[in-house]
Parts: sequence; structure tokens; C-alpha cells
Amino acid sequence: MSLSQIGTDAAGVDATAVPVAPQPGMVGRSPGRLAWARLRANRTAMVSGWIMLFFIVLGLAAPLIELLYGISPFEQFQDKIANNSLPLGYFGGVSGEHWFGLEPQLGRDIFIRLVYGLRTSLFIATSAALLTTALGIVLGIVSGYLGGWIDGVISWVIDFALALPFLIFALAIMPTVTARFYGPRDEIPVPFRIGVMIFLFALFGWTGTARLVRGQVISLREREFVEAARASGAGLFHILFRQLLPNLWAPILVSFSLAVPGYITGEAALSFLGIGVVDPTPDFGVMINKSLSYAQTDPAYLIFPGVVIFLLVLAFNLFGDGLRDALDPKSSR
Amino acid sequence: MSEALLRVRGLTKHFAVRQGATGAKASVRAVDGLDFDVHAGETLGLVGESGCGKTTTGRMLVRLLEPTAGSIEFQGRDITTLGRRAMRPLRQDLQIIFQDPYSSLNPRHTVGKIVAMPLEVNGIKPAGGVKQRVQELLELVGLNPEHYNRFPHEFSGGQRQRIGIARALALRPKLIVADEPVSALDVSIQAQVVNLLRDLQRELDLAFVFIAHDLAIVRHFSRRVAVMYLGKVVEIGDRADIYERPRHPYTRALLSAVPDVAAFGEQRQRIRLTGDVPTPLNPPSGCRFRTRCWKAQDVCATEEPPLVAREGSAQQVACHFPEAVGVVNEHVSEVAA
Amino acid sequence: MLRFLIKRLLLGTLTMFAVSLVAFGMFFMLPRDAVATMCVKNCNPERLERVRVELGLKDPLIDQYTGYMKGIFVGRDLGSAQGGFCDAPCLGYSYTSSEEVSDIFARVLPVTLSIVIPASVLWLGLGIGLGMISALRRGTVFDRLAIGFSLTGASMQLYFVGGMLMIIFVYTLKILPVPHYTSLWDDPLDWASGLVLAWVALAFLFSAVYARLSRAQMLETLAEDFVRTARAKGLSKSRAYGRHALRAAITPIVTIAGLDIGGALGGTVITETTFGIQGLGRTAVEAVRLGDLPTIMATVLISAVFIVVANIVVDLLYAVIDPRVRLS
Amino acid sequence: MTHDAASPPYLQVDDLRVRFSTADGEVRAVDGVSFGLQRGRTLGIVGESGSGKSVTSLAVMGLHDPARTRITGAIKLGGRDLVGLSDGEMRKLRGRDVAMIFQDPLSALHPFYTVGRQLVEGYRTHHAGASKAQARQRALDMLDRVGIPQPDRRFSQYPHEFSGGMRQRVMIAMSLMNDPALLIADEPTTALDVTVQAQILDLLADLQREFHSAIILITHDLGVVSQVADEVLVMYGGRAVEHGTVAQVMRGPQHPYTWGLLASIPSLHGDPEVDLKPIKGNPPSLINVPSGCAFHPRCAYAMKPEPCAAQVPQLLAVQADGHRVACHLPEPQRISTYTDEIAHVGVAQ
Amino acid sequence: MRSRAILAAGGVLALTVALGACSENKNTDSDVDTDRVASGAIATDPKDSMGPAKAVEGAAKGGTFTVIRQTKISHMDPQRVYSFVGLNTAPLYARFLTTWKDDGKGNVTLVGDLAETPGVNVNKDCKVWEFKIKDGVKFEDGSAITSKEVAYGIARSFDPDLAGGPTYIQEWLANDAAFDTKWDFKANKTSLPPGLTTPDAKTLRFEFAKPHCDLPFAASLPATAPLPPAKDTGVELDNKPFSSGPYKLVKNTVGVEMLFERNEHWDANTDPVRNAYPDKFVYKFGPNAEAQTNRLIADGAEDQATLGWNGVDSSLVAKVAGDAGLMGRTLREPTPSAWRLSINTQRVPDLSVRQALNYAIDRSGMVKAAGGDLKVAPLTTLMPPSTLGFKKFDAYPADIEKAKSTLAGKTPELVLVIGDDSGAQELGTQVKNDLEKAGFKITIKVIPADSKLDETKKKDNPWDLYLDSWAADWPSGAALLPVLFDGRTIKAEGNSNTSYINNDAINAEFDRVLALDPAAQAPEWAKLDERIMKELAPAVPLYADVMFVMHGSKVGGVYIDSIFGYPAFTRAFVKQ
Repeated sequence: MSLSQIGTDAAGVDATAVPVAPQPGMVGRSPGRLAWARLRANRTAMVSGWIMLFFIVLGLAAPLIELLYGISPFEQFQDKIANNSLPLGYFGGVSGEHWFGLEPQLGRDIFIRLVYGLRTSLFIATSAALLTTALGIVLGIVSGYLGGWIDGVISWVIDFALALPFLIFALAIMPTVTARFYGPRDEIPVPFRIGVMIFLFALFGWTGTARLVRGQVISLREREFVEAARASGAGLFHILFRQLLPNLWAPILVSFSLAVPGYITGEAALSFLGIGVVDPTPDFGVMINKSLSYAQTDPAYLIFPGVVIFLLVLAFNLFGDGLRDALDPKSSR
Repeated sequence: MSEALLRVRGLTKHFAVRQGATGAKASVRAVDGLDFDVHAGETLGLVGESGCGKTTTGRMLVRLLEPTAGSIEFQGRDITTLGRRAMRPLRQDLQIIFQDPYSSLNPRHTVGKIVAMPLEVNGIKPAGGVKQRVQELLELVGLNPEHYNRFPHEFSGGQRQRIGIARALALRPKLIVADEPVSALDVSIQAQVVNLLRDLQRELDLAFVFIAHDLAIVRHFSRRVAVMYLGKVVEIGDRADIYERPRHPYTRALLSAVPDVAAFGEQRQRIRLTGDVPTPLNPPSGCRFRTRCWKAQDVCATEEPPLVAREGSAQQVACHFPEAVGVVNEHVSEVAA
Repeated sequence: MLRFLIKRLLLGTLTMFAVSLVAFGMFFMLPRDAVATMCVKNCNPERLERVRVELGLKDPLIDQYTGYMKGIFVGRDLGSAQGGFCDAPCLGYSYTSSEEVSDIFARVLPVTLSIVIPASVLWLGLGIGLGMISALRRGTVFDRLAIGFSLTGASMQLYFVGGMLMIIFVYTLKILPVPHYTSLWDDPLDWASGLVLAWVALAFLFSAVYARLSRAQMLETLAEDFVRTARAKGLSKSRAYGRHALRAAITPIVTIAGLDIGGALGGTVITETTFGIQGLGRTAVEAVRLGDLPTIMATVLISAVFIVVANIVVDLLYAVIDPRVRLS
Repeated sequence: MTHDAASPPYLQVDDLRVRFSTADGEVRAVDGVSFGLQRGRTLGIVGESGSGKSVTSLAVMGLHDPARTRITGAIKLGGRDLVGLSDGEMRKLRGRDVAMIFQDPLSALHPFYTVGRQLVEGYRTHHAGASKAQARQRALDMLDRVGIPQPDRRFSQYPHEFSGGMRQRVMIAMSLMNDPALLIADEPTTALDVTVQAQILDLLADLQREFHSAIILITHDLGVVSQVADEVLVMYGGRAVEHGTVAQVMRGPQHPYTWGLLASIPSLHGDPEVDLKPIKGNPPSLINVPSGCAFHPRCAYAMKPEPCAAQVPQLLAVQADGHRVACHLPEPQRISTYTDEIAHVGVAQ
Repeated sequence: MRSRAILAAGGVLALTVALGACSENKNTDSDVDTDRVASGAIATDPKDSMGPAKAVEGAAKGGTFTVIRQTKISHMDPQRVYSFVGLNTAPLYARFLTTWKDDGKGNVTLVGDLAETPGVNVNKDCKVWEFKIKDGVKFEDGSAITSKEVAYGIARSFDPDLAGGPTYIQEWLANDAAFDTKWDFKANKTSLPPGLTTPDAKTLRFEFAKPHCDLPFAASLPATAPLPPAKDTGVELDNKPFSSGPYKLVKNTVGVEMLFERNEHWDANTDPVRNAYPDKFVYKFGPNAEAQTNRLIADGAEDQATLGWNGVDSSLVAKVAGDAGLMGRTLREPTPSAWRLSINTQRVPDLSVRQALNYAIDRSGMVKAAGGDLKVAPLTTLMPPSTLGFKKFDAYPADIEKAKSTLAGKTPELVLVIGDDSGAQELGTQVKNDLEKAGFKITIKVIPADSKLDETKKKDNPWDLYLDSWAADWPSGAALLPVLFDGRTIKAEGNSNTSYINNDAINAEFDRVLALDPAAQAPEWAKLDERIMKELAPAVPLYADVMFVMHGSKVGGVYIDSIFGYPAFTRAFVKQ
């Protein structure tokens, strides 16, 4: 219930508007620092932040972990696979040696493949999020601030991009692009496939950020501080990047932090459909795609990657949510 | 009087809008042919009800809006169509203060950065450094110079408005357009800011175009006052003329509608205007005030009254049937029914 | 409004035109040879070439494109191998499935509709309901549980949720049949029981988003003056919130829901793959895999139509909900 | 001005305290406010933003969120204490016995429903047996009564098709649908132009004569109060600092805050070249109200630290009948200070 | 509180984990007779071709038999049928010149179906063949089937619009692979292709330019089904074929459901193989193998008389195999679909490298990677055991050391091309790992699964290794070895000889054996198989598919046919 909101607003005690006589001589607490303080006070966000960090470190340190664990992600243990092609033993072949068990059929170690999958997934997701955010910011700012026909064109392109069925195009673009760049005998290097995926995400993903930024800019451009800058003779660049951009960081940061888990899911989905990363490169989507059909006979194979990806995405989402609350305390509570 | 600092002639602004189911183009005649001068060091008050075009006028004066027609001369130079670069040196002499102390300061910039912005934009490096200059300005507007590194959200509304004033002063302007600078503030704070502006005017020999809907505040701050109605100046003159001897029926009605504490206990002759201000999309023909005017006659609908001065006076009025000179709009002590 | 609508329709047509061009261009860039795929054991180059000519694949690209687009509006003759004249709206003849594409759609579209429509009803109801209640009971246990639910849902992958649902309800508890599609008109009960897991999985994921969104919207709306006015008039909470707040809060949700449903109708590839149901999404994926141009074109165009139409419908709905839009 | 002391006031507020819990701490929005109001009279509550005037009125309406708000004291409406009433019981009173008009009529009216529908809804809520036609007739009568031309055409229009003044008239019509005995108007004219403000204030005065209801007029504008109110309650930092008839407060204000308010308002009269006398400093935060008299940090006459910074002054009667003030300054000093230092500046001549 | 929701989710997971963890996975005996060897002949006694078919023990008439399958059957028009499901469904609604009597265990006899005998080799040179049509055979409208309708059916298979079916007979008659340019069906609808004549209503006569001793086999394919010219609806026939068999298609919702009901004009006494017990056959399309298996495991009331065409999904093999009750409702037989790792000999001309490839592949790992021994059976020969005259041998027993020594220190860099479907990728990974252990350097090239089929059929394809499978149209080496390894057939694209081997000596052997009497050919093919492997090693035989299908508890009489290795319905019945 928010009637107290009415009450407090009427009483003018909105937390951000409480008049405080600033203490002389101190450096002011910037909005960023305030947000950081709020974030630190949010236990859920901090815990999820640590989990997020843990996953990132795990992914970065994958080769080191391989060294310690002693098993490579491509090594096959078919002697531990029964003639029905499932791992011998209990719960998907979980053992001291194979912490998360083995894959059916090929008999590779699931744990180390998950660690490497994490690496792939995080890399793709963060790069894609970075790229789409950058594209979205530039196009959104330009479209929102300049308005007119430029806005019309960019808005139409956004509508157009939204009308294209992403998966179908991804499915078509991947082989087309690979065939264009690699000869028939060349193995498509994993980095190239990853690059194409990132490109695909960027191609279709910038619209969200652009729309968001555009909306923000439209509401900001009428603000009087922008007019003040114009009245002082500020040029376009100054207004866009000195005046407007600092005010966009909050929504951009939030949308970035929520885009990362989105692309983790998206990457897994593409790989799930066989468009993205392909075997033998370790990947969440590929693993889950295969494991889905083993749901009955080898549920461990579904559960381990499923839970890891769920935890990863959850940690990112919780952190992103905490970030949103911290940056914009009025938004959700 | 010396040469005018600002000469406005025939200033007009029409906004194109679409209306109705067909989206036919129409124009909002927000400002329709304004003429006035502002002299160095003086304040011209611009009053009127919402929608009368006073804010649009203010925005045009500092070139935030492009006029549809007319000319603006500043320091003898026509700035109506100057480009951004050509405008730059003049900008330093022509600044604006905004109404909303919350939206007029960039929440992500420190006070120092906000106040220094005009310097930065114009590439001005004051002697003694930017920081020193900013701190001087802060002191000038009654803020602690140590607040240089603080952020706007740490200040109250009145203090923020002071920051906005400091920013406007950064380039040492000759004319400031103050667009409702106190109307968003609490009553006890309004007086602080009005006093500050008066002090600054005295100290720095500033000219102001002071835009407000509050007649009492305008009276307090402006030597000359222009009353606007539906995009037009209906009456302009010295403070005493306008407040003591209003000649336009609208000015009279406006003045009589102000609930004045000082008038407590006295029975006043209230002029009750009926209805609302018509839409500027389709303003009444002839005299625009005629639809609400108790003196309106047929001629008012057909002929637009020009803004003319009474002989030997600076007071100009646009009315076919102005009040007789000498009728004092004092609170009339009549026995109530 | 009318003018706005006309403008939207024109822009939508332009979008569709661009989409069709892109889809067509995409096919010719695909490193696939649909014709070669068609011959099984007994191919020879001459026969392949003849089939290519027959399918019109040797015509200039522009002719092929205009031919296809013309077929949609006035129909066209496909030749005897492809069943003769194809009435408008002719979506072409599938190279690989040897039937008219419109027949394929007649088969798979009901499947996708059967998945998406009940699921969207479920996710809208659940999501908006949860969001609203949790906004009204902000700070309570219910609210926190709802937030937890929506965050969990938003972090889940459809295939994982689907897999787990099947493990639990189909394989372990055995209270539901293996997901499948039966026509609603043939056997409503079987229709529902075969698709209910897909609905639930989709609803779980999407309602999470809607719960978050509608909670935030509702909180914002509850702070509006008109809700206070409604209460000040003496309206009961349910009426004040249910009528006055809900109607205002729902507007932005309509936008997103329209686009989501439009997008989902264009293909629920992952859902269909997860539950092994053959709908529009999988048909599209297979068409791309096989390089089956008419089916690619049709699936892309149809899903784009859904989105473009959804966009326009959202605008119309806006006008229905908000008189300010209607009359401006 | 007659003051019928014999009959008990229709509204009696005693030691009202309203507190909100927020993330930043407890907000003491209203802190021990008492006043009474007869039917047929208008009470002006004056104060700056954050003084607690709106919260007081919302407390009377029972519109606070019970989960976050603590209300103590008594609000007796026609003898019945509203504090602690269930929402269901409170709901029956709202809109029928006590109605409210808000500051911004555009946001206070639902943008998606026609004006008529919103009027009818309020009537039928409290007249279960009323037919649609009856309710509609009532709404048309009320629209006509508040001076809206062509009520039957306007009935089916949406709020955005009305001008600001017309909207406020609709709000007033809506509040009068059930003949409320108490009408609370929260800054009803702040968003309006002066000429329209004058119309609305006149209308309110006419209606009060006609319906003989009690009116609470909340405003920051002393000028408005001086024109339409019978009594004035000046609030500061959640507390009442001065209470009396309009004549008492305008002619002989006793509280330094009231002095400050009067001195800082520019007037259409007097010498415009004389500087205004602003109150120094800023209004207090309701989370951290200054100790003792909340006004003491801004008060030029405060006796610090004792007693002004230490003790909360009581709202006590001064010599004049019914005039009360909450100030530690001795009454003679207040009177002399006012007459010597304040009265000649500003407005109060 | 958020954590509470997560805990709840965790609880659900823990539950399922517990469910999955309670059983241990062990090695089991698959019980598939992978060494089964086919035997059979062409019936010489006309009695073999006479009806009625031998009664099936325990069978009863009546009921509805349901087949569920993932995708629709590509063609129903008998002249266009070539898919396994089409080949095994066609006997329900069409009769052919010849057909197989099959015990489902590899013992087969070719008998006459519409024909009184499986053909008469008039001049004993395999160039002129005559078939006599039985008396009393009728279409679904009651009209009699004569040699005219059979001939018309063969003639219409020359129509390029009606492509899709086998082309043996057309090519033999025209003596040209481009048969449809030799004789234009559309222009000559009232006449017959060259070499095909109907001297009378009972007789059908083929005259070939070259000997084609396999004609009786080729005539067993549905393309020899009869059709009255008046009933030819062209491409439309695909949706509504005109029945000559025991059932007619009465309702066809394309891609969703097909309903067959009895053809009252079919006479059991004329039919040597079809028992036609159920009253109705229903085909339902949609569920994938996994869903089919799950439904059959559940054995719900409506699925009890149902067979899942797509087999037990490999993910469920362990579950079914671990339950004797479920195993009792399965059929598990090796099939003629033989998988091999084709070596492009144009690119890998060095025999020792090809032999090293053979030594390097570990078939037990391949079997696991392919889904276990209930899905595939290891194979060391080019011909699968279902081929008549099959003889087992292993020219290159798996041995990494032997592979290394054969390579003699070379590290050939080879490109293995696979399709982008997930099953192939696992096999690719397995092959790569095996080969790299032996010292090869393998690049895996993934291309779209469907284009892989035709890309590797192009002569100048750029790859060295690919996974191929072949299922012969009849169980003779003639339908396998010459097709796959006769270098003289190599053309620019559309090749079956994807090893692109062309060895004169072997080619000559093909000619020699093909000219022999079919019965005498069988042992010769087996010998030739071994010789090709030893001398040329054009491929690495990997495994043969095992058909592992499941059906409901009321299904009886279904068997895995020995010719194609798919469920056959001629003896199917519904237990009452």
C-alpha cells in the first residue's frame, strides 16, 4: 500500500528532498556514492554480487581449475559408461573423481565442462551486453535528443528489428556468415562462432537499450539544466555527453546488468537450437539440449547444468535488481 | 533614458500542432507581436496568467526558442537569427534563471561544475582559476564557497535557486531573464531569493526581465511592468501606473483578484471575471480579452486595439475603452451588503 | 487518432515490405541447396537442374520475389509438379514437404495458438494479479514471496523449467500425459492436458516479468491523486484499487503484453522444442535448415505480421483505455 | 463575527499525532494538534510545505496507510471518534459526512472516466437505493450549481476536456454530491490563475452559506485565508503555533513565525522599494525536528538554550478570546515586539 | 525472504535429484541377435505366391491399430513412395508385382503379389521378363486389376512431376539414367514406355537392353502398384491414393492423422502375405520418439494397440532395458541400415592411411557414443548381416598400435565433415578422439545436416571423411556394393559412391557377379565385400542400426521386416 506515500509526499519528507544544511569543508556525497552506500546495505544484492563474482572468477580461472582438477573438458571416460551409454554408478556417475558425474555417450566430465561453459557463456553475455548497450546509448541519445526525422528513422528501424523473428534469422545468418568467411575445409574457430553470436545479439539487442535511453533523453531534454546549457551556448556534444549522459548512467547500468543474464539465457537458447556454440566446445545450452532427453534416465545430467545456469542468472538478476534499487530508490519500494 | 539594452519588436511565436481526428495542422499563437524595451540596470516585469505567452517570450529572448517573426536586438545588435557560434559572445551578457530549482540543476554534477558550466562551454579561463571564480560566485549568492564539491540533492529549494543564480552570473551578464524564479519556493524562502536578486541588481547593475504570475512579487521587483494576455501585451508602463492607475480592464480585474493580506478587513470592489482564458489555438477576433470583458462592444470583436500611449506618459494600453485616467484602483471602502 | 492509425498502418506495411525483402535475401545467401536435399538415392545433375528451373530458382531474383509477393495477393500458377494454380493468399509450395505452405500453416498455426493464447491468459492473469496484490500488500510476507517468485521465474530457462516439470508431473507423479497436441475441437480435455505443461512453463517465466512490472506500475498508480480521490469519495478498497488504480496501471502493461504475445505467436521455438510439439516455431526452424524458401518466407512474414499487428492493436487498445489518446 | 460557543463543535481534533515510519526514520508529521470547528465556519490552516497541514486533513479523512502510520489522539466528527475506526466504517463516512477537494484537479480526477461517471459513482456509493437516473440528475444539478455551463453535455466529457478552473468546479461538485457536513479543501486554488482563484473562492463561500457545512481550507497563502476563513490555524514543523479568528491573527499575530510569514509576503500596497523581511534558514525536516520549539533555529527572538531550544511550548490562550499561541516569549514582550518592530513593515498596517 | 523462494525451488530440485539417484546404472545384456544372418530365395513354386497368408498364432480379427510417428509420410502415392515408413505402409493400401514373405528373423522368400509368380526370366538372360497377373485381384471400387493398370503405374513413374520414388525399372527400360528425357510420360499418356508391353490383360512384359537379374526384387517396391488411368489425379494422388490392397485411406488430415478402413474388394485368397486382421489402421503424426516412448511406457488405454514408429528414444533405452515388463513389449532386431566412415579416396589415395583409419576406430566406444548396443550393432563389413549370403569378417581389428605402425610416423591431417544435428556431433567427436589417438590430426567441419547429404555426393567435395549410411532396397549385395563402389557410375553430383573409389578389377568383378543368377550371386557378394575391404579400404564400417521399437500391450503380430529393418504390419493384429 502506498497511501503513506501520499502522506509523506504531502508532508514533503521525500528522503531525497530533505533539506540538509551541508557541512562546510566536506566533499559532497555524489549520487553514485549514495547508491553505492545503499547497495552495500542491501544484503541480498551483496550476497548475489559475491556469487556473481565467484562465477566470474571460476570462469576466468578455468584453465587453472583444469590443472588442479586434473581432467580436461575433452577427455572421454568411456570405460565408465555402460553399454546403454549412460554413466555407470549412481546419479550420473558422480564420484570423487568426477564431481558432477559424466556425460552419457561420450563420457566426458561434466564439472570441468561446466566450468569452461561458464567461461564461454559469461564472455559472450558480457561482450554482447557491452556492445548492445553502447549501440543503444548512441542511437538512443541521438534519436531522443535530435528528434525529427532522425528519430523517425531510428524508431522505425527499432520497430523493424523487433518485427524480425530473431531465432529464424540467427539460424540463417550463422551458416551464411561462416560460409562467407571460411573455406569448406576450414574448421570454424570457436572464437569466430562466438563473435558471430555476439554480433547477432548486438544486431537485434540494441533496440531495448535504445528505446530506454531515447525515452530517458526525451524526458531529460526538456529539463531546465539542459536549457541552461543551451542558453550558455553549449554545443551538441556538450549537451549529449556532458549534460545528458551522466544522468543516463543509472538506467544504462541497470539495463546492462539485466542484459547480461538475458544474454546468458539467450546464448544457451541459441546453442540449445544448435545455432551457437557446437560440440565439442563446452557450453550450457548444448549440454542442456542434450540432457533434456535424459531427464528420466539420467536426471543428474539435466540438473547440474540447469542449476548452475539458474544460479548464475539469478545472481545477476538479483544484483541487477539491487543496483536498480540503489540507483533509483523510488523505483520499486 | 539611454539606448535600450534590449529592443523587442513584433516578437511572434506560433507553434504548429495537429488537432482533431484528421490531424489538420493548426498553429498555437503563443506570442503574437510583442514590442518592448529593457534598459540597462532596470527590471521589466512580465505578468499574466498561465498560457499568456510570458514564458515563451522569455525563452525566445535567450534564443532557446526560435521566434516565428519579429526581431530581438541586444546591445544594438539583431540577434534574432544569429547562429550558435555568433551568439556565443552575446550569451555572456544574456542569461536565464529557471523556475524549477530541481530540474534546472544537473543532478549528476557538483555545484562547482554546475556553476562553472558557462565558463567551460565558452572556453573562458578566469584569472585566478575556475574554482576561485566559482567560489566567489557562491559567496555572492549567499552560499558557503566550501560547498563547491557538493551535489544539488544536498541543498534545499532556496539554496538550489541560489546555485542557479550563481550559474547565470558566471559570465557576468548584463541582462538576466528570470522565469518565475520564486514561484516554486516556500513563502518564507521566496522573500530571501527576491531580496538576493534585488541586492545583485544593485551591486552588479543588472537588467532583468522578470517573468511571474504573482502580481505582488512583480510589483516588488520591477520598475516597469508589462501585462500580457493571450500572447499580447495589453498594458505596459511604470509600476505606479500599472498598479495605481491601471487603464486596461484586464489589468484591473487581475489586480482586484489578488487576495492581499494587506487588504484584510476592507471591503473591496472585486471585479469578477467569468470563464477561463480562451485557447491560443483559436484566439478571439479583435480584442482578445473581449470574451471576458464587461465593457466589450461590437467594435472589440472586429478591430484589434493597438498598444498606444497616452500623451505625455510611458503607459501604453491596448484597449478600445480604457479606464479614464485618474481612476485609482484603491481598495474602495464601501459598505458591504 | 485516425491520422495516427493511418500512419501506423503505412509504417507497418513498410516494415512488412522490408522484412519480406530481408527474408528473401537471406534465403539466397543461405549456403543450402533445397533442391539437392530433395533427391534421395537417384540424383543426377540434369534432373537437379530441371527441378531448379521448374521451381523458378533460375529466374532473376526480382522476378522470383515479385512472383512470390504477387502470389500472396492474387495467387499464381505453381506448375503441375506443385499442384497447379495456388489461390490467393498463396504462400507457395513447400519444396521439402510437397504441399502448399498454407496447408502447413493450417496445421501448425492452431498448435502455436493453442500454446500461446492460454499461456498468455495464464501469465497475464497470474503476473498482473501477483503484481497487483503484492503492490497492495507492499512489505508483507506475500509481497516478498511474490518478489522471490518473480525473480526466480525471471532467472529460469524455459527448457530447464520444462524439463523439470516433465520429470515431476509426467515421469514421477505420472498425473499428466507426455506433452502433445490434439485439436481442441476433437478432444478438449486431451488438448488441455497435453499442453498444460507448456502453458505453465511459459506462464511461470513470463508472469515473473509481468509481476515485477505490474507491481511497480501499481505502486506508481497508487500514489496518484485520483486513487486518493476515489478513496475520499468513500469507495471501497476493492473498487478504488480494482477500478481506478488498475485501469490506469494496466496501460503500460498492455504495450508489453501486446508485443510479447505478438512475438510469441510468431514462434515459440524453444517451447516447442522443449516439449516436442510441432508448431510454427519448429516449422520455421526446419524450413531454414532445409532451405525451403516458401516456408521461410511465410513463417517470417507471418511472425512479422503478428508483431506489426500487435503493435497497432496495442495502439488501438491504448485508445480504448485512455480517452486522452482517443480524442487527441 | 459571532462565535456560538454553546454548541459543541462539529469537528473536534484533540492532541492529534501522526507518525510515519520510513526507511530514514520516523516522520513526526503531526505532533499534538488540537482544534475545533463549527458547522458553517471556515478554518484556514496555514503553513509551509512540511508543516503537517495536509497530513492533518488526510488524518481526518482516514486516508493514511494503517500499516505504516500511527495516529493517536482523537478526531471527533459529530461526536464520533474517527481514530481507530475500521476502514469499512471510515469508508461510510468518507464522501458522505466529510468530503475533500485536492490541489491539482487534473491529477485528482481519473483521466480515463467521464466526469459524470465519477460524480455518479460517489453518489451511488452512499445511496445504495438510488437509481442511475437519480444519480445522474443529482450530478447534473451539482454541475449546474458549481457553475458549469451545459451540464448535460459536460457530463459525458473527460477531465482533460475541461479547463483548470472547470476541473476544480467538477471536484467541488463531486465533493458536494452527498451534502457533506465537513469539506476539506487542500490548497484548492494553488494550481489556478488568480482570476480563476477568485471565482473558486467565491464559489466556496457561496456554497458554504447554502449548505451550512464546515470547511477546512488548507493553504500556504495568508492572503487567501484572510479573505475566506473565519479562523486560522498556523502550523510549523508538525505543530500548531497559533490559532485564532482571522481578525485576531491578522491584526495581532502573536507568534514570531506568523510575523515572519506576514513580513515576507510582498503586497500590492506599501512601499515596493523596502526590502522584504524573509525568515532566515529553511523549514525543518520532520524526521529530525529541532528540539524545543521547532522554530527556534530560525527565530530572531528565541531565548536559547532555555527555554526555546529545550521545551516544546504549549498552545496557550492569550488575553483575547479564543486566540492561542505556542511561544515561550512572555506575552507582553510579544505584543510590544510586534507593535514596535513588525507591524510597520510588510503588510499589516 | 527472497531466499525462501530459492529454498523452495531448491527443495523441488532436491526431490528430483533424490528420485534420480536411487538407482544404480549397470551394464546389461542387450539381447539383440546381431550375428543373425539372412537367408532366402526367390520362390520357384507358384503355390508360395498364393493366398491366403498363413494365420498368425493367437491373432484375432478386428480392432483399430494405431501407429504414431513424428512427421508425416512424405509420399503416399505408391509411385513416389521411397521412405521406410512409406515402404512399410504401402502394403496396407497397395499391392505390387512381387513381395517378400518374411519371418522377421532374416528368412525371406520373394513371391508374387499381384503376379502369379515372382517373374519369369523368359530367355534366361535377364533381359526379358514376364509377369502374369492373378485372377480376382481388385481395386477399392471393385474393378479388376489387369496388367494394363500395373503398366500404367510404371509408366507414370516416368513423370518428373511425380518424382521421389525408386528409378530402377525406369532406368532399365530406358537404358539411361535420364530416363524421363528418353520417354515423356505427359506427352504419351496413352502409350507405354519402351520395352514395357501388355500382350494381354494378364501379362506384363519387360524387355531390357541389358540383363537385369534383380528385376523380381525391384518389382517388390511399391512403384509397381497398379492404377487405372482414370483415377490418376497427378500430384493429388499423394493425399488420396487409390487402393489395391486390403485397406483404403478414407480420411487424410495431412500431417495430422490418416485413417485406413477395410477395402471390401480385397480378397485374402489372392494374397500370400497380408493377413489384414485389424478393422482399421490409424496413423497419428506429431509426437517425437521420446514422447512416443513415454506414452507407450505408460500404456494408457488409448495407446495399448499402438506402435511408436520412431523407436525407443535413445535417452529412454536404459529405462526400457532395465524393465523386463517393458522389454516384453519391444522388438529389437538389427537392420540393413549400415553406417560407415566414408573415406574420400580422391583425397586420401594412400591405402596405408585408409587402413590405419580402419585400425584406429574403436567400435565399442562408437556404440556407446551412438546410444548403446540396443541402438546399434558393431559392424566390420561393408554389407550388413541382413544381406543374403553375408559372411562375417574383420579385416582390420581395432588396434591403436597397429594403426600407428601402419601410419609409420605420418600425421595425416584430415577433415571430417558432419551435420549440425546433435547426434552426428557426438559421433564426430568420438571419431576425432579415436583417430587422434592413432596420430591423425582431425579437423571437424560442421555443416547443415541436410546439406551434408548432398554436398558429400558431389564428386569434387573438399572433405576427406564423412559418416554415411546405406540401406539396400533389397537384401542383395547387388543393391549395395556396386551402387556404393562402382567407380564407373561417378558423376559430377548426386553420387552414391561417396568414397569415389574406381578400381578396374573390382568393377569387372561387379559385372561378373551381376550377370549371375540371383541365387548364385549371394556368396559372391560376400567374397567381394572382403576383397574390397582388404584391397581398397574405401571406408571404415562402423555399425548397423538396431531397430528397437515399442508397442502397447495389445499389439501382436508386428515384426521387424528383414528387408528394410522397420516395423511391418502385414501380420499385425489387436489382441482382443
